[in-house]
Amino acid sequence: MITYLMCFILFLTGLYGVITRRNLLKIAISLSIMEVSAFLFFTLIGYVEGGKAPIVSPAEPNQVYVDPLPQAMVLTAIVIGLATTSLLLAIIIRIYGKYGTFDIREIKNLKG
Amino acid sequence: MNPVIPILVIVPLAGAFLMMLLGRLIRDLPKYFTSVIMLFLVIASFYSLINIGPGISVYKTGGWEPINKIPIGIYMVLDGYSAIMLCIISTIGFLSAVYSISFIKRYTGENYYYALFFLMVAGMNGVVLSGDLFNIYVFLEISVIASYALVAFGVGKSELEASFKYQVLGSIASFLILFGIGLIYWKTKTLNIADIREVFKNGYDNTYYVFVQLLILSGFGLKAAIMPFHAWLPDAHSSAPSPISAMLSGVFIKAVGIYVIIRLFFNMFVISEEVALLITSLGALSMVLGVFLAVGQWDIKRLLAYSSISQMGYVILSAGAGMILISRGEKPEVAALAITGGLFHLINHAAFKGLLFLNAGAIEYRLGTRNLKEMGGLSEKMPITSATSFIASMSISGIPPFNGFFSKLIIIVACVRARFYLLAILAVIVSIVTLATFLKLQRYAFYNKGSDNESHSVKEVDGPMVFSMITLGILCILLGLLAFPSFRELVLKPAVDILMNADIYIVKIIGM
Amino acid sequence: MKGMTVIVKKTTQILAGMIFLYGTYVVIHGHLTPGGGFAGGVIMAGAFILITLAYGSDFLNLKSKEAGSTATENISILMVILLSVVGLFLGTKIFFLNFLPKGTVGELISAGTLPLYNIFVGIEVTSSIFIIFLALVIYKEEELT
Amino acid sequence: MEMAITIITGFMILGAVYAIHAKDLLSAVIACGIVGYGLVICFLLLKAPDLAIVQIVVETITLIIMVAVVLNSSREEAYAGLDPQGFVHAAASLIILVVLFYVFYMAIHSLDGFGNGSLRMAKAYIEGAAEKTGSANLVTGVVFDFRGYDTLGEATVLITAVLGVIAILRLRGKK
Repeated sequence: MITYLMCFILFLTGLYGVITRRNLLKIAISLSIMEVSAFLFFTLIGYVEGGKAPIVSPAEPNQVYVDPLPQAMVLTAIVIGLATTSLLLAIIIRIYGKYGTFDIREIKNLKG
Repeated sequence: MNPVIPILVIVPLAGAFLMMLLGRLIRDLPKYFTSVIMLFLVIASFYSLINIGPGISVYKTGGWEPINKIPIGIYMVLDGYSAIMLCIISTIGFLSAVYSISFIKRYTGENYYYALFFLMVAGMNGVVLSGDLFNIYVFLEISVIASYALVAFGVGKSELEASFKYQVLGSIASFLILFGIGLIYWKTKTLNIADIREVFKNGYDNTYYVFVQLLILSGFGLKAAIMPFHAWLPDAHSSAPSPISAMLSGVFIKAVGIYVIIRLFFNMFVISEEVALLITSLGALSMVLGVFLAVGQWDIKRLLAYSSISQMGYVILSAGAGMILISRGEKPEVAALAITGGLFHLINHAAFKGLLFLNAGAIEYRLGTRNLKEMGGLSEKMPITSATSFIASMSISGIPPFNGFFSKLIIIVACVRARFYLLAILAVIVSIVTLATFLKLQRYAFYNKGSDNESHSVKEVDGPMVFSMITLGILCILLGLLAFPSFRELVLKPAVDILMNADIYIVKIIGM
Repeated sequence: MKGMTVIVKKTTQILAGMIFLYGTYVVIHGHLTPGGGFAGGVIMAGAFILITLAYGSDFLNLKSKEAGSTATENISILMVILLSVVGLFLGTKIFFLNFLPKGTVGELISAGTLPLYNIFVGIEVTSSIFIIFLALVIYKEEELT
Repeated sequence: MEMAITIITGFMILGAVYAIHAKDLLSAVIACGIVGYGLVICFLLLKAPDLAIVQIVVETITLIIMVAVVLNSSREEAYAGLDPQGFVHAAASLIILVVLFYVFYMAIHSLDGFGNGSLRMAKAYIEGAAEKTGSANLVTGVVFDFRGYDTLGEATVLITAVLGVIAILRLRGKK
């Protein structure tokens, strides 16, 4: 039970970072922290006590294995996370090029 | 197992990749290639709408049959409700693809625009067709990432900042959805929507259940720009290129946001009354605040973006009213009427909001400005644009002969019969304020002689843009016919039946 | 971006080949040992990134690299779609069918279409991540295609 | 086992807090690396070797890109000190997060604890999966055969990101 709570605390730290930080790169870092906690949460759910890694070896059949489905989901989610992070960094590079600063207060070009 | 279902997703995907390859060889292949493929998609989706009727057709990818009644592979599900969404996606997609043939000449990097456009359509088709929770998340990510890049396509100062804000909020929403899926998998150990409802039926802890529903609602609610999460919509929709903001407002927030909310809350969750009350109040809140924010805007596209929020409030409100009635178990025919009104308004809003954004794009294409104060007297110089904009403005504010009137009428009648008088009064007030907003838009943009823009050459926009606008205008008028019982039976009734009693959905999928 | 010192270049010459070899091993044995298309593809991309970092952008003609890897990326993803669609057109009309013989578990040629999926997804992931690295890190100034 | 993962998650939280509050951006990026590589260790402890390989290399590449972004721009954060408005903002968001944590704590009370989960959909992926898909590695079997349609979406996400990055990094948007 404690590991799930710690994992959610990590998620909340990332959320806190996104809400309060002014710096664009800090927001990108906080988003990748939230991402890490989501992956950890999925893998914690899939763990089975005393289970082996999900590799079947023909030598010793029918062992107790860890649940492979959350691992497949996290594999997909990691690459989605890489895609969103690289797109976010591309936008940050261009915003730094145009505005000359990472601080969100000076970037308030848009109303509302 | 009809093969149309995977074709509807593969064709736009393969189109995007083929076009990236061939785009370098043949100079202007992408422009016409996109419109041809989107036309094929229109035909395929209308074919699937007609021949699906009240049935549900399940496509088991990979050919994995369920083992003792538990589905193991990913199921692609086509039913009345998703067929309607497919038709909206492909029609508005086709018209904005034709529109952008001449609009995107002003932008550099056309190949990337058309490839991202295809990927966005493929992602939306994937979300609408999938019956598996994690699969909805993956295809949602495809269309969302494509829309991040398309919002920032102009690479100007405000576009980049709008896209950054949109992406940060979108990423938070995706993580909330991931946590929701994690919690659901933790309890039910399965990902198939029908199977999850099977497990949820036999008992759940209430705090857990409400928390999961809140997570999923806020995740997809942010994609649908419901009021507390709407901050990104006005910037993103106003700084995107016009055909893209027509797609975003007309189709994207529906297919990725509202469709999934209605599908999950009717077919997956066992509806509880307090969550239904929350959804209805969120809908009413976004309906009222959206229109009051829209009245004060002077940028034409921000005005349209805010009015999108309030029109979506109508749809959420009617779906929420249906949910309350179902959760209380009283008056099922009034709940069915409310949901019919919601879906009908969804279809109408796609037509007239898409048309309004295309008109704003035509004005911006010719005048280069989006500020209502600098426009004026366009009705003589751009007759077609002003005519279609008049049709769209009248139908969005619910003037009788046009389609907006019928759908708002059904929603208000449903609210009155369900004795939610407050909601009915709010709906009428918002409709009046919407009429005021769009009269202001018409007066300043088209009929106000005051301004001095006679000097530079303002003439009607050329071929493809005019074709799209005229077709959408005709659609706005024809869609009004859906209100009559004969047409409503054919199109809306199957969708409402599936949403009303989720057991048909389960028996068809688990039973198969 | 200029390259690094000679020491780094020399070690890269040795290391990059081995990293790439390890990446291909992980891709090809994806259905036997941990790893697979994504893991191996990312490792192979790491090998290319190491070379570009060590030798700097003036040494390699990066514009053609970017165009070339976009082409390989698109071809390999089209092959993945082709593989999945072949199941569609085969007799049983099922999308993503594993139509090749499954063979005995644990041997190299065993899991039907899985090794082919692994290889094509591996190539596609390698070229995608290499393009993202090229676009983001090396030449932000020049005009892209 | 559970204690080991709790300790590592504790270190990851410390790294995350430092990453958010660090004044120098480069050290913030490195602190973000603590979180990523901590996850690799957790994956190994939770018997997920596939994910450990992918995560370690993806984390390295993300760090390379982030360091390149920081070095090409300003390293120190324009820190305007603890302005009162920021303090109120931080306190308000802290309260919201504590409420969220309490609701999460109440929600997961009724669910089965760490490690003794029963399997439903995944039961078919373990029993006889090796024969059905032919692959000894069950995760690859799930990723490419049972849920191959997801992986097609997955590869498309990566290509969308590539097209997006190239589209955003164009120098002139409009002609």
